[in-house]
Amino acid sequence: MDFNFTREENEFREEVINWLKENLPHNISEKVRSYKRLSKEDYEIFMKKLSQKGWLAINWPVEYGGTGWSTIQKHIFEEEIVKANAPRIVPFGLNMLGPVLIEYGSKKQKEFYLPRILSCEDWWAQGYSEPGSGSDLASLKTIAIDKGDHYLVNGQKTWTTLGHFANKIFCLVKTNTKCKPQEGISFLLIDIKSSGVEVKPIITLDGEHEVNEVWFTDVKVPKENLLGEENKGWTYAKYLLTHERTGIAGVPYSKSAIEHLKKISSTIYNNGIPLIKDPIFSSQIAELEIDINAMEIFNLRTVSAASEGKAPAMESSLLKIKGSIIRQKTCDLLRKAIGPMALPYISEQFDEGWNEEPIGPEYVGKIAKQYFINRKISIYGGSNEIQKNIVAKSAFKL
Amino acid sequence: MDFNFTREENEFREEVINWLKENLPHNISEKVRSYKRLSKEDYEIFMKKLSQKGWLAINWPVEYGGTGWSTIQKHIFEEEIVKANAPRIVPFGLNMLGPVLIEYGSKKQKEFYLPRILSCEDWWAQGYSEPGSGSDLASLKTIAIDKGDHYLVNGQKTWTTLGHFANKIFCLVKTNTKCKPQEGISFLLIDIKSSGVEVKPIITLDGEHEVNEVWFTDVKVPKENLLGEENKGWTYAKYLLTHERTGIAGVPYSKSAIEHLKKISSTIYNNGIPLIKDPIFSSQIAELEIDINAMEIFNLRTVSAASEGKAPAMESSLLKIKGSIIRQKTCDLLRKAIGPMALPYISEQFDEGWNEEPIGPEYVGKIAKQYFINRKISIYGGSNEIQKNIVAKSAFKL
Amino acid sequence: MHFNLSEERQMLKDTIDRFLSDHYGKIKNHHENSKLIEGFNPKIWNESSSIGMISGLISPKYKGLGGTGEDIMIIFELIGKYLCVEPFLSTGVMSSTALSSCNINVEQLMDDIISGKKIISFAHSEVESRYDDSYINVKATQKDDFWYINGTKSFVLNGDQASVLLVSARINGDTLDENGIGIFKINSKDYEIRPYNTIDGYRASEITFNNVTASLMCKDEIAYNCILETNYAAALAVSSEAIGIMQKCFDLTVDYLKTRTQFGKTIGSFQALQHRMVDLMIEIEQAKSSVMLAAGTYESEKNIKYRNVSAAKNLIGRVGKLVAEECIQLHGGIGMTWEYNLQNYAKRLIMIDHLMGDSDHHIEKFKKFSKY
Amino acid sequence: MHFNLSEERQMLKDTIDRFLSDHYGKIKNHHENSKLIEGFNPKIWNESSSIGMISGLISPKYKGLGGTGEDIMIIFELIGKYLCVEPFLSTGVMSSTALSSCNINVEQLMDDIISGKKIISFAHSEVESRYDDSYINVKATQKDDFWYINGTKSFVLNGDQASVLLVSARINGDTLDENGIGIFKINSKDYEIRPYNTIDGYRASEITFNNVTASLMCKDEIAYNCILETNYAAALAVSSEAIGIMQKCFDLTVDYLKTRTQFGKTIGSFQALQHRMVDLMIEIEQAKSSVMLAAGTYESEKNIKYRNVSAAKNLIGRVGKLVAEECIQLHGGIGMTWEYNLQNYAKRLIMIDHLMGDSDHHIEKFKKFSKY
Repeated sequence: MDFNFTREENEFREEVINWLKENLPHNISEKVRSYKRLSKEDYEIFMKKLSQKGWLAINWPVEYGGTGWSTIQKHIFEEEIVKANAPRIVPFGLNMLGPVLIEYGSKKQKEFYLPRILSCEDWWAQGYSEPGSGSDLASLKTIAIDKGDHYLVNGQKTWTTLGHFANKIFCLVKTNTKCKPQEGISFLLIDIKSSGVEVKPIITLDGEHEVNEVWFTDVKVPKENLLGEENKGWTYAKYLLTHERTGIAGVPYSKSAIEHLKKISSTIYNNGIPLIKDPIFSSQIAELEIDINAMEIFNLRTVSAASEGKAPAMESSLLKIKGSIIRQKTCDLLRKAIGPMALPYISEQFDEGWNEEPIGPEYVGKIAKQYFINRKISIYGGSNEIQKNIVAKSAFKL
Repeated sequence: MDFNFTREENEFREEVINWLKENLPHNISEKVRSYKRLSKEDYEIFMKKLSQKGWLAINWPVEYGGTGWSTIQKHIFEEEIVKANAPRIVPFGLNMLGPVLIEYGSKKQKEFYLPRILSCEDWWAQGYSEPGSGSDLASLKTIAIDKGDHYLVNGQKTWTTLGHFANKIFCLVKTNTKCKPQEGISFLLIDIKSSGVEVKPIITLDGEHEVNEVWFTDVKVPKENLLGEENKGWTYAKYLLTHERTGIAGVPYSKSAIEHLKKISSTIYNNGIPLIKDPIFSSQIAELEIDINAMEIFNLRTVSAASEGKAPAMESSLLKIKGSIIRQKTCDLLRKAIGPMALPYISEQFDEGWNEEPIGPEYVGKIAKQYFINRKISIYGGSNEIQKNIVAKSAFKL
Repeated sequence: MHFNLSEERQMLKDTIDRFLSDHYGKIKNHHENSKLIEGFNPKIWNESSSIGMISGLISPKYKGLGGTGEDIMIIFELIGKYLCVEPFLSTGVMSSTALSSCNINVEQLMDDIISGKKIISFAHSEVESRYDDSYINVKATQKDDFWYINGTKSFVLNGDQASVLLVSARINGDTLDENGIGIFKINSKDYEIRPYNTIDGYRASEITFNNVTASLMCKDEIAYNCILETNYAAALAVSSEAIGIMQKCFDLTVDYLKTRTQFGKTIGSFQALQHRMVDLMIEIEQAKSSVMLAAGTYESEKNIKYRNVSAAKNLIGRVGKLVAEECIQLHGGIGMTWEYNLQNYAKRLIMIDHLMGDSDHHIEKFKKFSKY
Repeated sequence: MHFNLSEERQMLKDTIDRFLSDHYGKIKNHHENSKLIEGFNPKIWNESSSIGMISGLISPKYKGLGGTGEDIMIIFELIGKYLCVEPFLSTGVMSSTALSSCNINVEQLMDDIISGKKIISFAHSEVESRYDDSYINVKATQKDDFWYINGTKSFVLNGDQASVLLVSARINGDTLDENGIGIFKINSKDYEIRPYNTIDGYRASEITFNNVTASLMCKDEIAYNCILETNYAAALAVSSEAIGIMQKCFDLTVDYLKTRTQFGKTIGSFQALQHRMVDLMIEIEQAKSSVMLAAGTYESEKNIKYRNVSAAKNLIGRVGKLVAEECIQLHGGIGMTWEYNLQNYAKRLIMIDHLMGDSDHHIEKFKKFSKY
């Protein structure tokens, strides 16, 4: 057991910090910091820089353009990009489709798609959930009918994050309806520009547009866009969902949020005493900080076991559950800290170029919004309830 | 809506208080207060006094010797006997069997048994649970075989509270095993002195003997001891379990416990400050007090609706769940309050006549024991999990 | 002791319920309201006056028809049920309470409130005051016979529609002193106003005074007492509102659990979700009971009144958060969308914890008034 | 950064596990131990010395073979797993830490500890001290060249078997002063002792001193630091012990859920119970992680060391309560019985919150050492 980073790891951290200082444009990190709406270009500028440096595909093997980093290195990298207020690395192509393509794609598909992900030429969206199939993914209804050289796709996907920026979407579709649901699913790569595809915004409770519905009406998808074998899509889908993800607990976000919380708690006064000295409020912060510190070790234990080849299937569910609760709790204490300053909702404040005087300190504007939108963390990517079902099944064999 | 007691209700309370002052023997209330072990006689002395006064059977109709009190009066009475440190009124004959007898018993049974309950000649025990059937009561295995003029009973009951004081036990037994479990159950009244009945102590985690196993080996039970009809026992059993019980939330106990907690918290110092002034600890007390105050209203709302004839089936489950959690929480804060003084366990301290110096104030000796033993409140009488199932079924029709 | 409504109150409740149902039943989603420039619908406000919904909040002493804790509870529970955005809180409860606590003749203003003629806002909070009743930096200075107000008030509910402002200002002493406060009336519109929507779809303003003429209503003990009375009346009102909201969140969730199917079953058939719903049910009943206690003892002496309102507001803060978060979670994705009405209820429920003191604030108050 | 045990430590762990399994495997129920007059089995204690279980708690500086945070964690997790009642805490951790913090020559006493020859108790708590490190009313007075101790110490772990006592006593100052404290050694048995079992089946004593001769080990800053070091070492030890206990409670409960049937199914097939087990699993992993952090940084500078131990002890208090209460609840009636071993684990787990500061105490310490 050794809780110190090695010299090499510390040097790596330095390298990341320095690179970010030089390459992450200040106007973009400022937008992230102040919670402004990001344009497609904002994401791409940063990802292209990472790509040039060779740091974009941290979970791919070196031969395909990956970094070959250890899990500790990935952890350090993820921590530093959050600290630096970088835009998040859009995961759909890199961390979701990429590994599936590498494992199951044809040589031709790999040669075509992987470089386009690395170059940011393709922006992928994820077509898994449907209005009628959330937790019960296998019950999906989108259908692809074999028309010889192509499939004819009809149906609807939903919760498609940043789908309005995407030019491609990978979809689970039904290619056989006469068997067990899991056995009739195929994995298709679809061009969003195809005729019959329509992307419609979903506005979330914070008033923002990040997710979408994607409708398919008689969309022709060439057969060569089938990934792997027909009716084997469920295997690929599960591979994608369980593929090792160091970041699942969101520890860097929680750490950065609690630092922010402690900082503002020394400037907000309650009955003449700063909140960080208020016995009740400071104890709530402290308990949360203790939880986060424990979570960080829990996360590192898991990823380092994974890097030694121990399968972390169940642990990643545990990390997802507790990580989401902790992140939500940081948002909760932030909203409590600012008291009535949480009330004003000035939507324009989050547009680029808005420079009126905010109400209260600049940071308060985003806090209530963040609290509300981050309720999603325990819902998306397999809700906490589903994760618990998975754990119960695999851990207790109950 | 009116939150004041009427003049009549206040006068009634005075009457109860005064009666208790004069009739509850001081040595008994002292034993209850200091958590000493009670003898069978201690219970009986008090119950006989109540019986003489006509106050023993508060849930029976007047014609059978009940009080005819309103629910508010019952509430006041229950509150005052707790405040006065009276032994609890042993409920098995009075509140469990009594109402069932009155509703379903034969004229002869009523005439024989009810007066014996009122006079304390009979001490009833409850024979419901079995080792294999806790929550799933209908799966009971104790069997009664028809032998013409009597049943031959074999099997085992468990968790029989104060069974070692009882001379009678009412039991659910199987009289038909070839049908749905619920349809083959009968309700028998059994003399514990019968040959073949054996009562064995169960020691609980606090080291005390309050509950028992009761074993039946070829016990002959006269047919006249069948209550109601053969194979209809499930109906009577359910009637017993759902029969209105004003006391299910245990509010008087919680109120008395929080008063005690507040009192001792002004004498125990933490870092030089009494706990009642400690910001963290006092907030925990306050939240609990708020919960108890709300629970009291919730309880009164329910019992007063019940007295107007509105059926409280689901509400009594809600009261049972929350009432048990709150009572357990009072025990939890009491144990926290006394810190390391919770450690010593001097069993003799709870015997009558022990008069050595206690370690720390006299009241600390019982607190950890109470905390542990009161974990039972959320388990017995239908665990909180079972209560939730009942509510879900009746409230949501899910 | 009994827990039933009197016949008159039951009638008032039924009338208001029908009235709000008629008007709000047509609105599919609460956020349609928040797009209104005024922040509310003046037509509904005027009609609410004629059915006695405003006078129900005001004591017969001022020609109202109610004004007890129980009245506030009944009316605000319905306001919560329909997420009614009209200025019942700012004008009907806060300003009427402030006026009646000033110990001067306020009959004309009360008449104007009851008749729905005037919106009056109580401007007390400042951007840094958090929930402190005595935190006041806005200054009042006297020159000749006139009073002048300087400084900025924040979070003034319905401030942009108000024709009269009641403003707390410091005549002397330090920021947090309970003494040296005055309550002033401002009739003019000679101030800078910055109106905005709140995140839960209501309307508030930041108002800056530069030497604005004002008339003194009361000061010192009376003024501090006026602030306390006003904040506590508002705390009872929003706690009651929360009860209506929580019940609605619960009902929406039960409906959803019954209709949504996954894995071939309604999700309501999953035991883990059922047990959580029962927990919610219990906590909502507890919160309801706590508000009933506060409402039913609202006419008692101040220590009891404040103690019980603080208890209710504390419990509402705790339970409200649980209900909002659990109901969204149990809905899954749909609960996160703007189009589905649950989010409006959930947002209001959470933001009620940001009005008139959050759960932590009121636990301290509860301890204070319980003499811990 | 890595989280594996070194080969030597893994061997030590395996050896101790086998040793305790051999001895404790025969004991069906922990309360059989607590009936022992001595409060523990001297045979096990002596043998534990020969396999290096005591020396594993002590630094090579004193001829021990361990004594790091990691060693304490490994050994005490196993002590928890078997509910081992021998005086590893009182003698192996507390007294050895106290001795090594006195800044004087203590080699002989350390030898006697490592060899299992002597039980030494650290007598610091008093009946009213609760968890305050500096609360000391027992008085030390000097006459000629001798020190005399007067007063009563409470909750002295293994006090009745100890041949040496290390006693904190006040030389001057007020009850709570950090200064003016001395640590004294008492070799005689010239004191009144009242031994008792604790509710979790361990052994402690109340000890009253009437002019008992003592020798001064250290005083003032060194003495206060000695108390802190000792209490923090003990806090790490019992936190680690709690990890072993929680895992055992969890395992017992999983087994029970798999075998107990109701309504024709194992109760483990009920989703509501499954989800609660997952919650426990998560919290146990969190607690484990927190103890690992404390153990892994135990050799850091004091602020970090104390901060992380306080964090662990706080989380252990919170999670321990959850685990104890949930495991009993999920067992139902059987979990309440003396005969079933779960109750012993649950009771010890709860009582660990009463040793060396509860969760509230350590949240304050955490804030202090984190410079909130």
